[in-house]
Amino acid sequence: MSSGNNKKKVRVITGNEACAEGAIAAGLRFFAGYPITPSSEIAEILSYELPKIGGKFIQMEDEISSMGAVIGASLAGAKSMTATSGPGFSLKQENIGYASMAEVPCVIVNVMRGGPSTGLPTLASQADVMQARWGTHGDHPIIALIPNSVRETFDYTVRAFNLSEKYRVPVILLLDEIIAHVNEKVVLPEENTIETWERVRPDSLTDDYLPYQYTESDVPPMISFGEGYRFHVTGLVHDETGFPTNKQSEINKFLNRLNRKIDRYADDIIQVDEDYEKDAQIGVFAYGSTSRSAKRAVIWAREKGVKVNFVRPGVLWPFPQKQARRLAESTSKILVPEMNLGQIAHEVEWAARGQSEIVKLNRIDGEPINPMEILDAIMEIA
Amino acid sequence: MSSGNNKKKVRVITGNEACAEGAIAAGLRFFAGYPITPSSEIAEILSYELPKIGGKFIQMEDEISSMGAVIGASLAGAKSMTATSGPGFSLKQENIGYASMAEVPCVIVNVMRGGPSTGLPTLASQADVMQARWGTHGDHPIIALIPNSVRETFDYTVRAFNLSEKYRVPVILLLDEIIAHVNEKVVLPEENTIETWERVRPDSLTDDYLPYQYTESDVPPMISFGEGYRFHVTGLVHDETGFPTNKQSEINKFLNRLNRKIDRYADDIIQVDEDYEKDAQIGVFAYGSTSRSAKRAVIWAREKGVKVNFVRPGVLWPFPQKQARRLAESTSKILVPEMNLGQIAHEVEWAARGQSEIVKLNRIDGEPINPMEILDAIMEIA
Amino acid sequence: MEKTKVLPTITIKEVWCKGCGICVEFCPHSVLGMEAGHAVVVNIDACTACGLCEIRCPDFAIMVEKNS
Amino acid sequence: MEKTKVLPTITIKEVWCKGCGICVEFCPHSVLGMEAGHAVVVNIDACTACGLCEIRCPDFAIMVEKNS
Amino acid sequence: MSFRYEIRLSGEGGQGLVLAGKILAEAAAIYDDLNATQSQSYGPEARGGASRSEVIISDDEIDYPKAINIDLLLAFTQEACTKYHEDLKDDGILLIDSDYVTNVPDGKFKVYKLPIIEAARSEIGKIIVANIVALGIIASLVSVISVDAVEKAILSRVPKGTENLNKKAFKLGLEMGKKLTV
Amino acid sequence: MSFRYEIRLSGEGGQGLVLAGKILAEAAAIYDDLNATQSQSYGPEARGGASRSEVIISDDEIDYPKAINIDLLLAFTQEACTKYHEDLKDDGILLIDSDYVTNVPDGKFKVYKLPIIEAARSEIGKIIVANIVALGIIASLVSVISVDAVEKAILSRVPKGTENLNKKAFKLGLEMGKKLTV
Amino acid sequence: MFDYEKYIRKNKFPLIWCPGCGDGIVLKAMLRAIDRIGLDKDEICMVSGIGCSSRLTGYVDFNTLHTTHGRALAFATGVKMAKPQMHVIVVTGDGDATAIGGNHYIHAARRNIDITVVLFNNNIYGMTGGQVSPTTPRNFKASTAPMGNPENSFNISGLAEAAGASFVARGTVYDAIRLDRLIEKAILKKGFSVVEVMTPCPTAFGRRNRLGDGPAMMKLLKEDAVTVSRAAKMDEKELENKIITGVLVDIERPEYTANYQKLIEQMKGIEQ
Amino acid sequence: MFDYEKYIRKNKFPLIWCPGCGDGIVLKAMLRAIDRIGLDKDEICMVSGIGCSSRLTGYVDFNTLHTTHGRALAFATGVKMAKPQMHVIVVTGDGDATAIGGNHYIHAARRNIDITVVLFNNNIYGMTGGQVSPTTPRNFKASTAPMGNPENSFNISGLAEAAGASFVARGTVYDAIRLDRLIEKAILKKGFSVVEVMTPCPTAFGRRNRLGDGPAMMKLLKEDAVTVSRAAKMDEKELENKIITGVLVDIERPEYTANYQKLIEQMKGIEQ
Ligand SMILES: Cc1ncc(C[n+]2csc(CCOP(=O)(O)OP(=O)(O)O)c2C)c(N)n1
Ligand SMILES: Cc1ncc(C[n+]2csc(CCOP(=O)(O)OP(=O)(O)O)c2C)c(N)n1
Ligand code: SF4
Ligand code: SF4
Ligand code: SF4
Ligand code: SF4
Ligand code: SF4
Ligand code: SF4
Ligand SMILES: [Mg+2]
Ligand SMILES: [Mg+2]
Repeated sequence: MSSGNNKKKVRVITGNEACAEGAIAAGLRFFAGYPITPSSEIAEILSYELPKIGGKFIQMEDEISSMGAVIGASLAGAKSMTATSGPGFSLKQENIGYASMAEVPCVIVNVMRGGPSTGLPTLASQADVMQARWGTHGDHPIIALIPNSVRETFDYTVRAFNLSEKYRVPVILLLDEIIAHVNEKVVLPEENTIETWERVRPDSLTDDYLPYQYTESDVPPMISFGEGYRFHVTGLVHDETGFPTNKQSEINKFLNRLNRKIDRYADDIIQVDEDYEKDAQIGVFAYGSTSRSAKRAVIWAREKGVKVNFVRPGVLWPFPQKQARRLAESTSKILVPEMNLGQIAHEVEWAARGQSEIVKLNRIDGEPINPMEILDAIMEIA
Repeated sequence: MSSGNNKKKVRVITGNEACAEGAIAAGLRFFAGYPITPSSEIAEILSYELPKIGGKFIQMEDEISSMGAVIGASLAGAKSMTATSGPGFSLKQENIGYASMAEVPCVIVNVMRGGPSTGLPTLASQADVMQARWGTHGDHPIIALIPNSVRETFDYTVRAFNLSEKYRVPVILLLDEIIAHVNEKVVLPEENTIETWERVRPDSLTDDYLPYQYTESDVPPMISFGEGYRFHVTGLVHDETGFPTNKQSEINKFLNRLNRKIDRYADDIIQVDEDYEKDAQIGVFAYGSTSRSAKRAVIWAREKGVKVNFVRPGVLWPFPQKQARRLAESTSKILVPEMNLGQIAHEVEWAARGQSEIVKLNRIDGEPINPMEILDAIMEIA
Repeated sequence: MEKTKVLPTITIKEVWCKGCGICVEFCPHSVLGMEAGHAVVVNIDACTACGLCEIRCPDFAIMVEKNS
Repeated sequence: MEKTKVLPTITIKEVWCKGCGICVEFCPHSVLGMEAGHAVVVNIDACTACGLCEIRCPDFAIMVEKNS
Repeated sequence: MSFRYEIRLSGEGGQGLVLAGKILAEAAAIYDDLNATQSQSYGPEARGGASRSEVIISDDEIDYPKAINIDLLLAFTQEACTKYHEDLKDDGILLIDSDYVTNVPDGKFKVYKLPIIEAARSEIGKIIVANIVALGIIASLVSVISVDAVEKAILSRVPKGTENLNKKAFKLGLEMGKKLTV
Repeated sequence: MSFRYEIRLSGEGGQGLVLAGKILAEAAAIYDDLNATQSQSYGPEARGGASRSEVIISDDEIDYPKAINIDLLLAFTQEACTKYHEDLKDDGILLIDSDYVTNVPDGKFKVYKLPIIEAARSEIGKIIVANIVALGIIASLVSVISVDAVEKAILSRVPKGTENLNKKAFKLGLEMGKKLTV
Repeated sequence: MFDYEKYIRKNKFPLIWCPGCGDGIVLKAMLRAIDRIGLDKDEICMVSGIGCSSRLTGYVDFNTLHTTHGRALAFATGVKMAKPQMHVIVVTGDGDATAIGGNHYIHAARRNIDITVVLFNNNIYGMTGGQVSPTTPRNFKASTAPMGNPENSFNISGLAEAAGASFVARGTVYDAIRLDRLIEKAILKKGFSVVEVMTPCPTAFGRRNRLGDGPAMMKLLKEDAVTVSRAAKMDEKELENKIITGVLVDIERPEYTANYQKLIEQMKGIEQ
Repeated sequence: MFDYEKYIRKNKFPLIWCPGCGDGIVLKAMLRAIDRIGLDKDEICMVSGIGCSSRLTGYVDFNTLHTTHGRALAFATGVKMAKPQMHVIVVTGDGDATAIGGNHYIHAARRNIDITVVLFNNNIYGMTGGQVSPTTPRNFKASTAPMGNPENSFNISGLAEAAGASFVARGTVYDAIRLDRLIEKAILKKGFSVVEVMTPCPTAFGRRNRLGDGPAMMKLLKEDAVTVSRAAKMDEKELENKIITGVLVDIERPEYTANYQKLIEQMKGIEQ
């Protein structure tokens, strides 16, 4: 059983362990989940670690109630998280939409496995990336992060909480079976060096606290149940008092702010590694565990004298369209390797506006895409 | 209570009535659902009409079980349907993925209302169109139809069943609160003039019936439980016998066929109205109830001497990219009015590959977009 | 010398009253009646201030005050 | 003249047997034993063909046939 | 040149305005062979019922089923009148129940005041037929649909056994309407 | 020029091969200051446990954590040996338990046959330490990680109280391994 | 005269409920119970699902959470775990709690988590216009059971008991005075407590089944109700279609948040 | 010697289950019961959810449907409605049926739809590696309850009874002979019937709780089992931690598909 202690030293841990420890480092105090391969270890670790620090763990009766409990706990002031995989992620969608609508900070970990349906429960995939954006009904704001190593999983988990609290939005952390289960060498940062953000509170708490106040930032200041301000939270469209409204002006005002909230801070949120070479004609756009194979392939290609620009987003939603566009403008062909049938390639193609030809390299049999495959694809289009 | 009889005559009925009657005309024999505004009338009508013809109606305990029951009934040989709205559509996603994976014909009606979450339960929206494509986890095939009138709702419902049976795929019928509840004048076709398709059966039934046989058509012949061929159905990745497999070769073979099945027949499935004018510089791309306002606006614009090309898809998924591309190549600006924040505009922009500038006209307050708004937008970019 | 009975005060909030008739129906002493879709007091003398109308009014529209 | 008892036939499917030991444990007459991770017959003479081993084998790996 | 005629019937749930709207639409569509749509607005989820019912009548296709430029507005309650009169045309008609709508919004439109509900009570003895009385008045005021068509539509919609009652209510409305226009 | 060394430990669930792999990774990563990853493959959902465990050791970043070009393959069972030997390098090492792997796949690789499990039983008296014995053999065969590091890693992983037992098993493995290489 | 104003959000009135709907009577009983116990408004979190009854949370001056259909107990579990000192009260309908929400209902009961459920049972889906509910009696009509309900109905109090609730009671809006006593007891109980309240829905249930308006339906409640003690003396046949009112279950079982607190204490020892 | 081969998909063997797993013993009992009744293989539809036990459907030569986790009864309801003449048997685990699937379990029981559920209760989530289940006894260890389960557990047979099942029985894999009789009775019952089977999971439950291997855990089942008749003579304390086996409920209630058939007959009259 992994424990949060002495992070100084070198350790060999899995992505699921790093996620659990990152969550605690970020201030996690409530976890509700329902077991599912390949995410279960996150719950297992937290069932032991949380009570040790006075936090709460509960295994709910299903994924729907897990998501519900997470929202309830967050509204009561506890940083909250749940973890699941494809089938459970589908079930959580309705309540994820509620969190988006009611602007409740929370983190949803989806350890991607082979789909659709029960699919390939023990094999890796990246095929839930579009669902992470569009899984629930209605236009809604969402943030999705996707690390590519055990070490990053720790940092991204912390960041998931920070973004969630800062923007009052559910944040989805996309892992895959490989990162979740691989043991890697890591040196985790010391507790005191980890920056954690708390939800923005109103500067002056007057009796007429407005839970959905329109402020310059578009992010309403937030306090918790039980702090003496008895406000109302609903999944219906509401005005700044938090109560339902059917007034067109109010509806527009609210829904526009709700979605604008993320759009306007896209540059803050988006994180992308861009590695450009002078007059490269080939671009590679890769994310998650696939981006590691891609990075190696790019190194090899360059060794072979092929100039390649490499772009690797750590955030998929909001989509890094500027960076994708820049890559398209700087190259004539972009290779997008991914463990699905081209979900993100489609977004890159959208962002490219025809400036560069998108070449897909897809794998859907549960095996990670290895560097050689990517190198071959690069050489083919070079 | 509407009844299916003497379709000859002129009637004034709602979209929900037309949907229920279309389903029965298409051969519906099992409906399982859970009430939700604005779809409930479909269930209410069928609770009365189905037993009259020996069919079965059941109100299940929730949307998840409704979708499960629909799949079970379809496997047992009954043409099956469910109807819901946003929140319920989100809950059905896991089992919709199962139907996709196990290739079980069925129709899911989603009467779109304002979202996200509980949102605006009695107001119209078009904001579930991306969810219809990406709501469930993993790469999966899906078809989505979207009529724009009560009369079309009848035909499209019939077609939804036909496509579902022909391609062994769940078909999503997207209505919105306006079409669902508006009373319109219709003359429905006579029973005997309605073409209905049945699932393809194996030409010779040998003892070794393969429920997921690889055939030239990519659509495995299908028989029902209880016909004497005791086959296995699972949501795990399976080989042509229907049993789970972890063999890479089998996985690839299956998942590629599963998704190819729809891609390769896209031209068969896609239905688009294209109304071009010589040297038009402006294009309008609209669907569902919005496309009616758009059509009127186009007429007015033309009366004002503005040349406009008008494209109106009746099928959203698979996305009519050729038609969108053609529109982009023939114009310099495309207006995409929709009752969401630009979900389909994004797809048009993708298909346009930078050939034409996409202009969004969005409305999310539950009010339909009226012809004047669209005309103004056209004149602005003209 | 004879005491005159002090009558209770019954307040009916017209704007909240939906005229459902529950208070009228269950008043043990027929103190209440209906008028233009709202409850009204028709026989205050009979009122015992038992409060049953108040407790059963779904809309917080009727209040009974004992006076003395 | 004395009858010689006809012994039952016990078939053990090695490929299906997982060596769980259930049959061995619950055989009332210690007819069965374990060898190299599989059940084996060690004392057929004691077998009464009661069939308990067969009925409790989770893996369809042991079959008992009464002969006569 | 094709026409589009917009009617909005407004009041409280339970006053039968949705049915009245549906009847007008059927009158135009089925018996006068025009195009017609009818729609209504709801409260939260389904309950509460409709507070307004709109009918569009045209000899052309009806692309937009909601009223935007109203030719005739019926208001059974003050609240409805205040809330829904904005979209009424300058040359439109405002038909109000004089007992329930006391302060009349000002505008260029024609205003007709009649004690519709009271008439239903006193003359027919059933206020639930006030909606049918209103249909009579509207039929006599509106030229785009024929009186005959409205009557047919009413009779095909109302419950068996109530035909005469409703016929009476309709006739009453016609009379009341005629008086206005002379 | 950087190196990448791939080890695959294969056999049945319950033979402690996942732990063994993790120990090798920790030996390299923590005590020899190299990079290392360990991963395994699962059966349906989580149950059935790992049938193979892979360790990649390198002095460079490890981008791809799965074995593709194996330097050393340990096979405790025939099935595992047959199923997993393909990716073994020509100049690689195949280490098999001679009691359980009888038909040896042919290839250019070196083959070492040892009764590992039996040795654990007879010499240590506990077959559960067969995985540790194997680690001893591997430590003596493989130059990229130090014997010392593997021993440290073992001791930090095994349950308190079993240190000596495991030390003995490890030593035994070292001996068996040395014999091979001389 | 009880001062309800102390607890309501007056500016949200009048209530959205139909004339004669019983929900407002239950609301008032809840407020009287809370007042009698003397709970601090800030310490109360009232959680509801979706339905007419679930709209209640919008009218009371507590920490209020209007969730998704059927999930009130899931959200409430999160609130209670994060702030165990809070009094968490769930307001839910028969459909919300026992149709789509049935699983959360039995699991909350199993855990015996210290939450009080006030379950508004009007035997129908009111909000969506009168579809059949798990508590619609057999052969009664609903918009999705036009010829009469072909399904058997739940005894939702019995279900709570079997699942592990430590307090279960049933009341009616006719007997509004006893109702607030039952709710008071339920709130005071440490553990999962349920008060099932029979309340009329004239609009979506009464009309279609010819049961009359609000007052008429309340008369029916008066006639059908029998107290637990009286019921004990009646036989199966006599009890048919009767509503047994009063405290049905009141037992001691380990409560979940308390168990969890113990776990935390126990683990304080373990090194971080 | 019973000929199982007639009913199994031999080419799928050996079974995926662990050595000592009880699931195979239940499978055999089911086949014996089906054989004794003499059901036609084509008329049987066996439906399962997700879990080790739910893998059973892959091994039997019937119409088999391996659904999503917890939803077997929902799918089965569709099959049964579409083809009422079919014998629909649901194979499910304690987690599948009573955790995520709990709502479908109680509603199928409420409808009393003619489906037989064989519920494999091993007190744990086997497939996913030993997480706590609604039937894991208090204080027993699981991978998500490392210090012992802080939750109360379900009596899942009692739950089925309260929800409306017309037949409920409990058996163990130790008493495999009586087990097939119980399953036989359940299948023959017209209505919703449940057989809860206590079966050992040495891998995910036994090991962590030091209960030993398959045989050892079967011994425990032998010791803890008491028949209904014997239990009747024992008091609360004596019955603690005992497993009451035999037929627990066997009553007559209206069955759903029959009710629905009546409805269809009744409506034949109405003009189309
Ligand atoms: C997921 C989902 N499904 C369905 C609905 C539609 N819906 C809203 S309320 C309701 C039922 C309400 O019935 P009940 O819980 O008994 O409350 P009541 O209105 O009778 O008080 C339904 C089905 C919804 N909002 N969300
Ligand atoms: C929606 C969903 N959630 C979670 C899972 C993961 N999962 C598979 S089986 C299982 C539990 C199995 O337990 P049980 O039903 O008791 O069956 P057993 O393996 O013990 O026989 C879980 C949680 C899943 N497959 N789908
Ligand atoms: S009970 Fe209340 S709402 Fe009903 S009539 Fe009396 S005062 Fe009005
Ligand atoms: S207080 Fe009693 S007597 Fe007086 S009006 Fe109310 S119910 Fe009647
Ligand atoms: S019970 Fe069956 S599997 Fe177990 S040892 Fe005996 S024969 Fe083998
Ligand atoms: S048949 Fe009975 S006696 Fe013979 S081996 Fe099996 S269990 Fe033992
Ligand atoms: S519909 Fe029924 S439950 Fe809803 S408010 Fe009206 S009366 Fe009450
Ligand atoms: S994990 Fe448990 S339930 Fe699953 S097969 Fe193994 S022993 Fe059986
Ligand atoms: Mg209700
Ligand atoms: Mg289990």
